[in-house]
Amino acid sequence: MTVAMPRLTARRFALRPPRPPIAAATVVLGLALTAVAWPSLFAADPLAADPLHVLEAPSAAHWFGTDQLGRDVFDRVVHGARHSLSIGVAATVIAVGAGILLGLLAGLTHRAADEVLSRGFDALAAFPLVLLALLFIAIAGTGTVSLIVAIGIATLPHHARVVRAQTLVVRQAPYVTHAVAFGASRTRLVLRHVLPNVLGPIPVLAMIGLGEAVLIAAGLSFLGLGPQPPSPEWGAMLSEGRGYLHIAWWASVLPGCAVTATVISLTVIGRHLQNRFEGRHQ
Amino acid sequence: ASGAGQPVSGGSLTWAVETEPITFNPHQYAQAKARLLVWNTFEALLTHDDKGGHLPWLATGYETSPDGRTYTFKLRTDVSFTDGTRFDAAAVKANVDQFAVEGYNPTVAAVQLRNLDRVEVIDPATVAFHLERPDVLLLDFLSSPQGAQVSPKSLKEAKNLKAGGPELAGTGPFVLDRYTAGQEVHFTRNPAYQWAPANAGHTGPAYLDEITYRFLKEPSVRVGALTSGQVQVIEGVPATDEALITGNDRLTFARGLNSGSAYSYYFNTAHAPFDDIRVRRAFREAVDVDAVLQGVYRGSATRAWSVIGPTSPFYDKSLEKTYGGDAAEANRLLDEAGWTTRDADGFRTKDGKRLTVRLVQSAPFVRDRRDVLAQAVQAAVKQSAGIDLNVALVDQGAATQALADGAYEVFDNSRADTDAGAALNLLLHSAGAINRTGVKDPELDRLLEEGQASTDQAARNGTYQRVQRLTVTDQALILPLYAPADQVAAAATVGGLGFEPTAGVPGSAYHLWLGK
Amino acid sequence: MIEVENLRVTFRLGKRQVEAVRGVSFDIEEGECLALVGESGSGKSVTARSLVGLAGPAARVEAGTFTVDGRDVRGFAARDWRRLRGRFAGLILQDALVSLDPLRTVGAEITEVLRTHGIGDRGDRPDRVRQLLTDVHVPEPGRRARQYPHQLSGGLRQRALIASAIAGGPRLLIADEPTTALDATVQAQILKLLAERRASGETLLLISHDLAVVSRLADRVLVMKDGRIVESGPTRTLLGGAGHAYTRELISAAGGRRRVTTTAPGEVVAEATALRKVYGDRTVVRDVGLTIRAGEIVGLVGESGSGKTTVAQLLFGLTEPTSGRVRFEGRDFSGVPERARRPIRRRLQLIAQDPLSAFDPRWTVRRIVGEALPRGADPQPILERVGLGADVLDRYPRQLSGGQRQRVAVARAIAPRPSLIICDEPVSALDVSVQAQVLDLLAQIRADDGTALLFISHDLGVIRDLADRVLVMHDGRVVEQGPVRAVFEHAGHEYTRALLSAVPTLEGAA
Amino acid sequence: MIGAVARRAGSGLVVLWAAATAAYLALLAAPGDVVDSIIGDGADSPQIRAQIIAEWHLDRPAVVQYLDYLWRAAQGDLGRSYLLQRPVRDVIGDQLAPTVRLAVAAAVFGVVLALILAVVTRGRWARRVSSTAELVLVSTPPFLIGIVLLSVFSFRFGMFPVSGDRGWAALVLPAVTLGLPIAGVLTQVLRDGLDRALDEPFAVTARARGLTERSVLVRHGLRHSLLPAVSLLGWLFGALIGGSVIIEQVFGRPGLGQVTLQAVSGSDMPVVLAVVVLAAAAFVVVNTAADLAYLIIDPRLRRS
Ligand SMILES: Nc1ncnc2c1ncn2[C@@H]1O[C@H](COP(=O)(O)OP(=O)(O)OP(=O)(O)O)[C@@H](O)[C@H]1O
Ligand SMILES: Nc1ncnc2c1ncn2[C@@H]1O[C@H](COP(=O)(O)OP(=O)(O)OP(=O)(O)O)[C@@H](O)[C@H]1O
Ligand SMILES: [Mg+2]
Ligand SMILES: [Mg+2]
Repeated sequence: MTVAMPRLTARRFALRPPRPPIAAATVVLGLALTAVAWPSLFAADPLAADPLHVLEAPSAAHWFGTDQLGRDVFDRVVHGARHSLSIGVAATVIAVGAGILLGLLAGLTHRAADEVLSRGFDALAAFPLVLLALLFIAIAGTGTVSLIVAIGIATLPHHARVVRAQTLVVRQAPYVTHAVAFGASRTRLVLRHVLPNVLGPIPVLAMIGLGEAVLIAAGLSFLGLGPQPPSPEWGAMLSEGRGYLHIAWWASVLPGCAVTATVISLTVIGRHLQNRFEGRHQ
Repeated sequence: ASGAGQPVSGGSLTWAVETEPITFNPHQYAQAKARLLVWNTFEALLTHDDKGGHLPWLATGYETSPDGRTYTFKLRTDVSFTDGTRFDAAAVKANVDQFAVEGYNPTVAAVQLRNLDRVEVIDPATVAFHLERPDVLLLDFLSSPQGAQVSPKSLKEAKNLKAGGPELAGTGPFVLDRYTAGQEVHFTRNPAYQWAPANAGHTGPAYLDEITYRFLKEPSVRVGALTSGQVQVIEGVPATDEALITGNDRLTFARGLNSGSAYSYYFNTAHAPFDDIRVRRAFREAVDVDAVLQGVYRGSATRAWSVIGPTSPFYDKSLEKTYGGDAAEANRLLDEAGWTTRDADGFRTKDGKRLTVRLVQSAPFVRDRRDVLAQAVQAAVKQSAGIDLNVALVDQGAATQALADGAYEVFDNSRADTDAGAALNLLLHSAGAINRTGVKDPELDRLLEEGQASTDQAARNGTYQRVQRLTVTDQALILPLYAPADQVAAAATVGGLGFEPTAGVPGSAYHLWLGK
Repeated sequence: MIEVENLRVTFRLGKRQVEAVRGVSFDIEEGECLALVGESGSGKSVTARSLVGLAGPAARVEAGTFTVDGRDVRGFAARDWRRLRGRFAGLILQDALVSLDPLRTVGAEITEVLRTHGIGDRGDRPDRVRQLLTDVHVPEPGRRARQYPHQLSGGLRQRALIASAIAGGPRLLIADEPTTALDATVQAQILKLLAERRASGETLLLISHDLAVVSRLADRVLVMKDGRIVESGPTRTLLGGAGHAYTRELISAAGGRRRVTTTAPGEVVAEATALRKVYGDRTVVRDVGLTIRAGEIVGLVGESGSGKTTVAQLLFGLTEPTSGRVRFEGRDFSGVPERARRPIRRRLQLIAQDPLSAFDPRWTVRRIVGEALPRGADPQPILERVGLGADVLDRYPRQLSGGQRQRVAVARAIAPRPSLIICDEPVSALDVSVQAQVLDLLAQIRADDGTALLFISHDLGVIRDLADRVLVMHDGRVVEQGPVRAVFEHAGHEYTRALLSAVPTLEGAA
Repeated sequence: MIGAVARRAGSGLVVLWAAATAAYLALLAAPGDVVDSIIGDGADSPQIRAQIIAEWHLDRPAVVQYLDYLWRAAQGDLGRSYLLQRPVRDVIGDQLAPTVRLAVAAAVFGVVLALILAVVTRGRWARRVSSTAELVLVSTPPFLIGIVLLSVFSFRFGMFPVSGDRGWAALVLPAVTLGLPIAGVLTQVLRDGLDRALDEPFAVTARARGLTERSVLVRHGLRHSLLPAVSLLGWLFGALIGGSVIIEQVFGRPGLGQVTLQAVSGSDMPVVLAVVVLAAAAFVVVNTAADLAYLIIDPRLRRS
């Protein structure tokens, strides 16, 4: 069965980034730093409401304006970075971790096991991602942990497929044959040649996968299936703010832009790394 | 009716409403926002005048026996349901008896019809209600949506009786002929309609040929739909958008305060921490309700001071400004109650347990941005007193579950009953169906029963004022927030917009016309 | 017909500039056959493609004089070029197998030329297509026209490509390596076809890295190296006494040189009996038996798909034979678990066609060679033996040239002092000049160490120069075997004769 | 070709069975009592519980329930919604059409836009602008796009209805919102495919015949670039289904997305299950279609 290419691979087709993605790297680094350091150092409480200053336009006092409860949107976006990124990272870690395990299992074990597993990956990878996540949430209920696991599970098949394919390629690569010529044992083959070469592209994939995860997380929490208010998660902020869109666009559009900027940056960096990896920029 | 001119017949109108009813069966009615839809298709024996009294509707009049235990109604004889069935005493009996069916509507059976003994058909035009003890609220029931008359044929034959819909025939000026879940409900004029109540303003069939109510639960979407001309009327105008509408001379705007109970937070006294009155008081003091209302509603909300809304004749004005908004007092009370330590997030703790109270909101009942209001209160109690108000917006099933399990400390509610007494019975009586405070106070029960039984308006006023002082001041069971109101905005060409007398909710489509 | 003076073609690759052609001057006379030879990357294709304005979008083409068909093309716009293409000059691209659109039928590809240049009308185009295919000796032209490229053999595809190139009736035919990817037998047929075209009056620009190929056809030869013409002249004179060292190298590579210094064969190293391999319902190897003795070089030739690699895999123990037996150094090597093979694994080594994929891309040369040596041994002496300096030690395979890579592969193979090295087309991917060096190296190693080699190739010339004995495979069977000289001079089997007659030899060489 | 279809149909059935079973197992794994879910906010008494258990056959062994479920699913009977108390088939049947309409409109819009963009933006600057736009589209949450479009074209200019599924005008904004990210991805893939194809020797050959660049693009390149695009059909389908959940929410449209969302948040497992099985069925169909499309586009895959 030919199975359609999942979305991550789709993105991969994209053109090389127009410029060395320094800007993208800066954004991501900035976000990561902000997520880790800024909230505790500088920013005020993202939950601090000020009923006397609701829905105020961006100004020097409130860079991104205030929302319907008079909370500072900038503070919330900054804190949201922590929420959204950690959801994305956690989900990606689950997906990549389990993907590696299952992919190696399929790629290295018996034919029959491979057949069963990879049919499963194929089917799941082509199955609507959001639906998969929704199914999990339906079973496990809403909430941050559930959201993370749902996204992890939904994006896992893709990683597993990539790892499996890579494993098969490496396993059959002539250099593995050559290692056989030196009497290498199976374990040695796997540890010295297969594993390192399979895992090589994983960080790149994870980077692109992270963007994907952040995007889905925003979507699901927009639907109310993620962190609950008042948690400053970007998707949830967008969802809350959209009721005020026509009088206070900043409350929803700016968190949305944060999502977009993050995903773009992650994607650009991911692609850049990928190009590097594939040797286009030797 | 500024730009609408004289009433004209014909035309079709689209009205965007906030809430999609969970049922179209009037007997199952539970959402005040659905009231305007009920009266399009269904009618009751009585209706309200604008002073809290009752006017005949499908009944031509009634008599009360001297012991107050029998009400005898004379019925109109010229009325028929839209499925052709005649309206008569047997129909009335069939409607009331329906509540006796197991699982049909246990709440009404247990509350409104608590004192009903039986319904007697005296002749086709006369029906008598025999009560076990005097109960003035019977009249309120018979003028409420739950007392509306459904064709007995529908009651027998409808496959989805509890959900209602086109299957259920009424006597009203419109016929519900199409319902698309999640989208809209459509009504067409009942051409045979001739029995409007005396205060309706006109007689005969409705002006409009047809009317569509679209369910647009996003306030901004409703406003957008109105300003871009896609609908002619909207209700539930968010405070943030009022200026937009009043500033537009092609649009009109009106507000009506609802009757019934105020929108309040009821404290669950069944377990900690609200079993301690100091914590209840502290919570109330921690919220600057005026500031919160100002922020969320831009000053367009009327602050409530009592469990009863300010439009009710029972309202106790003396409660105003007697509590609330004193953060220092809140902190003092909490210290006194032993919540002296704080955790890393700044919340108060006692014996290592955080001062957390849970509010579970059921999504279908959230209106007027009460979810946002909850967040504002949440922020306020956190900031001023270190109380962790945990707000969960869940579906109806999960909310019911949480309430059944007692997994809540705060319960939010407002009821648009026309007689506030009916609301208080449900909310505060120890046998009340939605007594979520867990209060079981014989004195309170006695007062409520007294108010229900008495036909003397002045005596009732006194009784209910004592109820209010007992619950609001003495026991601090309640944090009243605001008096629910309905806002209606419409294109200037729409005439006849108004609010239902007493209830204060938007009226049915019978009065509406579309000017040229 | 064409006059070019001081042609320069520069490619812009990001910020880098690649000078592919650095000042080339030549002209092509009506009716002649001009050959352009030189090693890979010397700029032959770029020069040829510039003649029809197809050097590529990233290319900057400059020239002192550049006239095609009497017109100065330096200021040509896209549509001027289009008028030349197909009509004045037909181009046969280097890669015959992928130069036809795989998604369209052969007929459609040829018709496209006719339609583009408005030759004939709708109705008679199918006939014209049939005629063109007949001209290039495609049997059953009607049926072939409706087929897709993948349904045709390499030879037929190349013919179809030529048919599409001549469809517009061009006066000049540019053939860029028209025989490279083809089997020797097919090569000969295509060269014959080109000779026919030339005889019918077309002017021919022939490009090849193989002097033997061009020597049969060309009137004049231009030798390119590094984007420059290093030597030019009539074929005969040039082959007779080339002035430039590079040309001499090319000639000697093409002419061949016997490297065998026969050593007395020792004891049997490896032995295969009645090998049979079946994949699914296809029998790929049938009843192959072979014996390799110490110090012997055994050649294995045969056309593509004849089962050479499969035999190598069976010997190497990568796959188990369906039936038959392999013994190595007196022990059973087939039908035993890998664990039993492991102790003697190092005595049997492998050199494959594509050295790049034979190295773990994350390993440096030091580590690659180190793996083959006893723990802690210095890799440098062994690299010296294959002619590599210490400077490559810390490079990754990707950072080496093709020749260097193959040397590393050889170094890795000889490091554990094996008794047998299986070489599967070890020089096919290399330039002629580099090929010769690697072959010399292998011959030297046999002479020094007495290592036996099983040398697989489809190139009979190479086998002739290197091997002691040769086995000829056809369709999974060994159809002929014996000492090289005997087989080459008195081929018994008709298939072997076909193979031999197709081998291009340098004609006119002194 | 018929054999290929038959084989696909066979493996399709297996996928369907697997999806149905997986979903069923998921249902069993779900925490919470089924009876509670069914009762929802209705009256709760032992009699009612017993009645529900009898009505839903909850008293039989799991295996029997599973087989019964499969048997009924095979007949198209997907059970009753706990929440809506209606047959799932009706619930889904009502909502299928709007979603299909939306998905088809979005797919058509996305694909056509992608084709146009890929073919038109060949120049250096056009390409740069377009690929930046694609990156932004692909990386922007669809609901943000939807909200912005809504506020501009519906609120501000009143060009399209704000919400709901009334007529074609109401389809425009949702379809555009759903189609834009799809167009983003497809354009990238198509353009990349075109670039690759136009770099291939056969494209050079075609140019050497005197073809215009446009003819090379249309006659040779486009078809090649469709191959990677076809392999995205399954993804496209997933994006449409997944996207419609969000888009329907943003635009207040009825449809499967809303049904799914409601079912998910209300733990209405029969509906969730049915949606999963339905999606699996659609998935099988889409992939079969993709395989057939491959065969049509690429003769190399046809067995002679
Ligand atoms: N489109 C291009 N962009 C950049 N560099 C190119 C391009 N085409 C060719 N080159 C470079 O130009 C040089 C000459 O290439 P050319 O294809 O003419 O070599 P050749 O002599 O035909 O070699 P071969 O025998 O391998 O075909 C090479 O270094 C090659 O990398
Ligand atoms: N693993 C395999 N499964 C099925 N068929 C195979 C396999 N390996 C090889 N074959 C088939 O066996 C035949 C012989 O292949 P082999 O690689 O031995 O040929 P070869 O003589 O080395 O050809 P070439 O010169 O092209 O390398 C081919 O037709 C090939 O398709
Ligand atoms: Mg070349
Ligand atoms: Mg081979």
